[in-house]
Amino acid sequence: MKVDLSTPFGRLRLKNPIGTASGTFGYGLEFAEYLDLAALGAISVKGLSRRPCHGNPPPRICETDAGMLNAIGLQNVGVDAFLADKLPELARLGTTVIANVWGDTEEDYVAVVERIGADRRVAAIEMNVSCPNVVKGGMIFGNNPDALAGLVKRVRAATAHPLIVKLSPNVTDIVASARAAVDSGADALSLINTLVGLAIDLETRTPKIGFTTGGLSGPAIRPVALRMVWEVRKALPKIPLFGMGGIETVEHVVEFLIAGANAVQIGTANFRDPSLAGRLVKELSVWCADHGVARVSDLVGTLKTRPRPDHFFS
Amino acid sequence: MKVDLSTPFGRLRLKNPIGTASGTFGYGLEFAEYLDLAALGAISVKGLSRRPCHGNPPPRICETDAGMLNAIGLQNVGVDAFLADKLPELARLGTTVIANVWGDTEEDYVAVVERIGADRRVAAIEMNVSCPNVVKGGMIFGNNPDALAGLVKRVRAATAHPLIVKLSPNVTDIVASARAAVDSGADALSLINTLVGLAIDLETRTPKIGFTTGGLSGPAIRPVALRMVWEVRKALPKIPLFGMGGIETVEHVVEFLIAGANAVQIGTANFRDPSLAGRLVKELSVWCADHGVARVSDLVGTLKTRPRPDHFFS
Amino acid sequence: MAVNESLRVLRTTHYDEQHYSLFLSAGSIGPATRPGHFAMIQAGEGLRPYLRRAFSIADVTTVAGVPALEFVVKVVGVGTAALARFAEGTPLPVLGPLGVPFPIDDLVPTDRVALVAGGIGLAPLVILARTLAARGIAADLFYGGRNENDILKRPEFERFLGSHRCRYATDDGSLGRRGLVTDLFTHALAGGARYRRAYACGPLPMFRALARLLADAELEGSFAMESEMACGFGVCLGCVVPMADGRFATICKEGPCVAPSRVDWTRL
Amino acid sequence: MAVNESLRVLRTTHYDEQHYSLFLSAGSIGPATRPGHFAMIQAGEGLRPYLRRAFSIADVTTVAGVPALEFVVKVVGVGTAALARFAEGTPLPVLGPLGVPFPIDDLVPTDRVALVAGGIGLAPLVILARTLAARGIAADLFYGGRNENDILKRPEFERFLGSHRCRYATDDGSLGRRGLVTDLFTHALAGGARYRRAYACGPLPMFRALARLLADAELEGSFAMESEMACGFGVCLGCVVPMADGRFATICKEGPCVAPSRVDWTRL
Ligand SMILES: Cc1cc2nc3c(=O)[nH]c(=O)nc-3n(C[C@H](O)[C@H](O)[C@H](O)COP(=O)(O)OP(=O)(O)OC[C@H]3O[C@@H](n4cnc5c(N)ncnc54)[C@H](O)[C@@H]3O)c2cc1C
Ligand SMILES: Cc1cc2nc3c(=O)[nH]c(=O)nc-3n(C[C@H](O)[C@H](O)[C@H](O)COP(=O)(O)OP(=O)(O)OC[C@H]3O[C@@H](n4cnc5c(N)ncnc54)[C@H](O)[C@@H]3O)c2cc1C
Ligand SMILES: Cc1cc2nc3c(=O)[nH]c(=O)nc-3n(C[C@H](O)[C@H](O)[C@H](O)COP(=O)(O)O)c2cc1C
Ligand SMILES: Cc1cc2nc3c(=O)[nH]c(=O)nc-3n(C[C@H](O)[C@H](O)[C@H](O)COP(=O)(O)O)c2cc1C
Ligand code: FES
Ligand code: FES
Repeated sequence: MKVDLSTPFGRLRLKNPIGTASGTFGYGLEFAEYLDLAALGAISVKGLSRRPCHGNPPPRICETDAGMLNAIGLQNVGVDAFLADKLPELARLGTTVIANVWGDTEEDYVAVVERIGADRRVAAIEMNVSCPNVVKGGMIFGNNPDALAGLVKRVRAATAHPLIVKLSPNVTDIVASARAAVDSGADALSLINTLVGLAIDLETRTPKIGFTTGGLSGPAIRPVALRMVWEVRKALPKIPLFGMGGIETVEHVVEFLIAGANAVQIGTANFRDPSLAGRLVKELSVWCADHGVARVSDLVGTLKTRPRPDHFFS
Repeated sequence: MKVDLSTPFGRLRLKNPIGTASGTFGYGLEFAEYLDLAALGAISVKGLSRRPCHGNPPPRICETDAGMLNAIGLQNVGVDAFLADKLPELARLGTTVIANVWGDTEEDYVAVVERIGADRRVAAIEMNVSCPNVVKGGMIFGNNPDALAGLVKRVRAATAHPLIVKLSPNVTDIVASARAAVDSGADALSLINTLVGLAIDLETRTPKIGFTTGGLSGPAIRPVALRMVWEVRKALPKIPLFGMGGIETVEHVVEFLIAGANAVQIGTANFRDPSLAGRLVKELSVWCADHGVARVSDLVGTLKTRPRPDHFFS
Repeated sequence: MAVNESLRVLRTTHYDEQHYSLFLSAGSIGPATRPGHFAMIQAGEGLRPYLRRAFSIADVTTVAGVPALEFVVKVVGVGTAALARFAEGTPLPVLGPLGVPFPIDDLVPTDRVALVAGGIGLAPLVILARTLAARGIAADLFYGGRNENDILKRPEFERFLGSHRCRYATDDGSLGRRGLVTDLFTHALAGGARYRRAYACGPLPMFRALARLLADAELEGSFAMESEMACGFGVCLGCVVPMADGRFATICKEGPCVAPSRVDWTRL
Repeated sequence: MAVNESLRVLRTTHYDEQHYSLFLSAGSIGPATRPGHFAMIQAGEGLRPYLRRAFSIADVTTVAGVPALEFVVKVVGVGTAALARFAEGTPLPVLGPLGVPFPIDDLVPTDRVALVAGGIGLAPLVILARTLAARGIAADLFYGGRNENDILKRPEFERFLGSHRCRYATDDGSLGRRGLVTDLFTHALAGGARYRRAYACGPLPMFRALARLLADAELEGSFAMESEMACGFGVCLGCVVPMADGRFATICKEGPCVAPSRVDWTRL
């Protein structure tokens, strides 16, 4: 059975729904020896800032049960070096490139997307809004719907690229964040970013992460990610969604599609196995064939839920 | 070296900081064959309601990576049956009993604590506020600081028992929840309850949990729980805290104490090993002796953090 | 009175890629075990599987003279796969014996009973068959599977009960009669067989059909039921099934062996 | 050019409860390995450990005629404990060879170099010693540990370098001189020894002290450094150390072998 993996994603049409997540895939080129970059649906590169960023002092990572904490501090080569040194080769290889961007201020975000300008070698822009707003006293843009709306409006006005807003899961109401982003001009959403966590070294009584807290990623967070994708899909039936959070197998990919993601991004699992994302593309068409699914997009949002009972007392 | 495990906890003084978490320890008596109930710091019994509650239709649980999802639906024998059939035996065994209570309305909560009245066999009341407020259209009490404050005030007025409010972690700002509870009369806090998650059966395309979503517990959530304990301890240096979330080993216990918990509650791990909580009491004094800690309470809140750097650009 | 103890792997006997018998040292669980009891086994210290898994105690026997618990396991996922791979001597945490066993103490030697097994549901019927035989109680076995490979422990059953009392059914007809085990049972009833009680273990569809058959024939039954379990001793409330009286009952504590008449099959 | 492949466990040799050599089939990593390279090994499919672990390729050798990679491992946690327990034939995912190896191509037979090992830091120096010996380059080994159990692969080192060139130090004096390996090295320098370059691997305190010694003596060094690693090939940016030029450099990609003069030891 011939399976159609092509994935309509707003103005984009991805080769397939298997993407890779920012910060877990470098600038893509580092993976060229382990998989065929052109065979992936999309890659989201390490978060780019207007100037090169040194990131946080070590220790930056530690393993936790079924996951890891990280506080890299968004170290990156900067948008200019990316455009000059990485993008040409990515384009030559036929990679669908998503530029993940961040800043400490609204101006920083705008500056990055303006540098990218109308460059067609960048398929879309993904805003990492899990950054502290240094102007507003370090409040996380993505954890406050108003701050988020303001930021997205500014960036929306500054770019004609498809604009993907990557939501922070550290919120009471993910749907409110989603609506704020979409109402402010986001073309699509990515969810989820990492959950804020802490791990402690008992002998030194210091955090295992130099920054104190870090972002929790990996299989541990998959149920939370899947729940948020489902909630947002219910509230916004048409918005293109990238789902991510602890995806490691083709079954996990299908779980996210059924919950409502149009496509997924593989994150931490790229560290465990740099060839994984490429293999998942093949395994996905096998899974679809085995299950009589002709078009992978037919899976999206097909979760059947039961009515929720009230508490029943005797 | 003789180690003092006794744990001042507001008006209470616990034998030691090892407690067990509501819903994972039944009514305590079920564990009598696996450990000495009197040797535990405290046990929090299954959430009690004014009337017996049947709970949700199955399936109610499923395993996830390093944890599980549950939507039991708060099935319980009701506060009257608990007081009549369970509490006498618990008291006879010398158990420090915490009555975990819940309701669909403020009145329900008040009704439960009024039934408990001044019963001295109950050491404290723990409010589970992760319940939908059926009057306010199912909004979770614990996810809205105002609703939480209103609820806690009502219950505070209805009981003279030490009042512990158990916070929901599914919020943007756990400190705001903590302040709302404490400012409304809570004597202490328990954190965290479960994170809302989803898991899907691919063959049926239905949620693995009949209720659709379930509460995620187990090692997977430990970093999030530890972070929230630390945040609340920083903001409220004096408030007694029960820390919980994925605790399985004595090292995990010490991690929570260092983060700022005065005591901990063992939850899902009781299912893996019903003798665990009792063993942890012994292992904790060994750990303290090995590390020259004379009083376990000296560990509380001793985390040393480094100053957080700003983003450093070149 | 269940025990939480560490038992060593004595032997693992593989029937095919999907089925095996796991023998653990009997510990103090062995002597306390009655037919229908189950145990919760932790398949290693890792995080996958995370929770213990429930298995019927298929028999209390010996391995090279050492008292042993036998479990007959079908590989369906991570836990049952992991349990198949432990080296001899590996200690595994085991909680048991758990649950309400099959009611057999009220049987008398003149009684005749039926044992109905579907697939891996044979497990609790092995120790039951041996116990009944020892007490001189006649039992007919009705045992069905998808194919021949699903039919396990045939020599034991035929030794305990007599081969003339053992009837098999397979979906593909590779062993015994082609069709469902419930067809076998219906046929027997039609042939005039009468039973004091029918003991059964198998998949839900078999239980449903059998519950109806027994109700119609006004026969007593005892079903060893399954459900996903986190604790196995009545505290997580995760393993419930809807009962005829409107309650949800825990399979681990009020079961696993329950009279089908008490279950609300319409809500299950 | 690293390879991501599945290699089989050929043998595990235990030195004591805490130390062992793990031999894996060499795959296509073997021929590409240079002294100082490392590999990322996944210790099983479970969730604990979750990430791969980094290990120096201690040697490329053969086990019963089969080309093999040797890793010398010290048990410090869940991953190093798990790796010790795999049965012969178990396939393990391995990524390698990774990183910048020791600079040795500029050495000439008249050169004399120093190898400084602290504890488990011996690992990358085994293959280095063998390679130098094969190229006829004289090397003195300075090897320290807490006690004699920490001193591994002594026969190999003495065979490659000549026993007269191997000096040992232990904290308890159970082998060689009582004291630190850096004392040995200082002593040698005081005795007039001169080296084209010092190759070292060991714990951070040893690196700190040695970096100072080399700077004072104006000697070149190459340190095989460690850091917690998630990926091993430069994408997670988790393994960085502060450099003298103010940057954070990834140990997995710009290292593990770096000149101590490039590292900012004050911020490390
Ligand atoms: C009282 C009792 C006695 C049992 N006796 C036996 C026995 O003797 N031999 C045997 O092979 N199996 C027996 N089972 C079933 C056994 O517990 C499950 O097959 C096992 O838990 C599956 O674990 P897993 O990790 O391999 O599968 P998972 O990876 O956890 O799940 C794989 C599939 O198995 C299903 N499943 C998971 N847990 C259970 C469960 N507790 N019951 C039924 N289906 C489940 C899941 O829904 C999923 O579809 C018994 C179950 C109970 C409750
Ligand atoms: C390039 C490189 C080469 C290495 N070569 C060897 C070798 O040849 N032999 C050997 O035994 N070890 C080597 N190590 C160290 C080895 O990677 C760690 O001991 C291992 O990752 C610990 O894993 P664990 O699960 O056993 O310990 P964990 O349970 O993960 O942690 C236990 C302790 O080890 C520390 N630790 C964890 N990861 C590392 C790490 N990557 N480096 C240093 N400390 C760590 C933790 O901080 C903790 O204190 C090397 C490390 C690197 C980066
Ligand atoms: C080491 C590391 C670095 C990350 N850096 C970024 C980043 O720069 N920008 C971003 O939007 N997300 C970043 N993330 C978040 C991931 O893209 C992803 O959203 C998250 O890890 C959840 O997916 P996973 O569980 O599959 O890893 C990072 C994650 C990790 C583990
Ligand atoms: C099966 C189950 C039932 C629970 N029931 C309750 C409850 O009735 N009341 C309550 O406050 N918390 C309940 N909890 C939450 C736990 O008390 C605990 O807060 C949570 O599981 C986190 O701890 P853990 O990871 O150690 O399990 C329940 C948890 C589980 C797994
Ligand atoms: S398995 Fe926990 S109550 Fe039955
Ligand atoms: S370990 Fe990932 S960058 Fe070095």
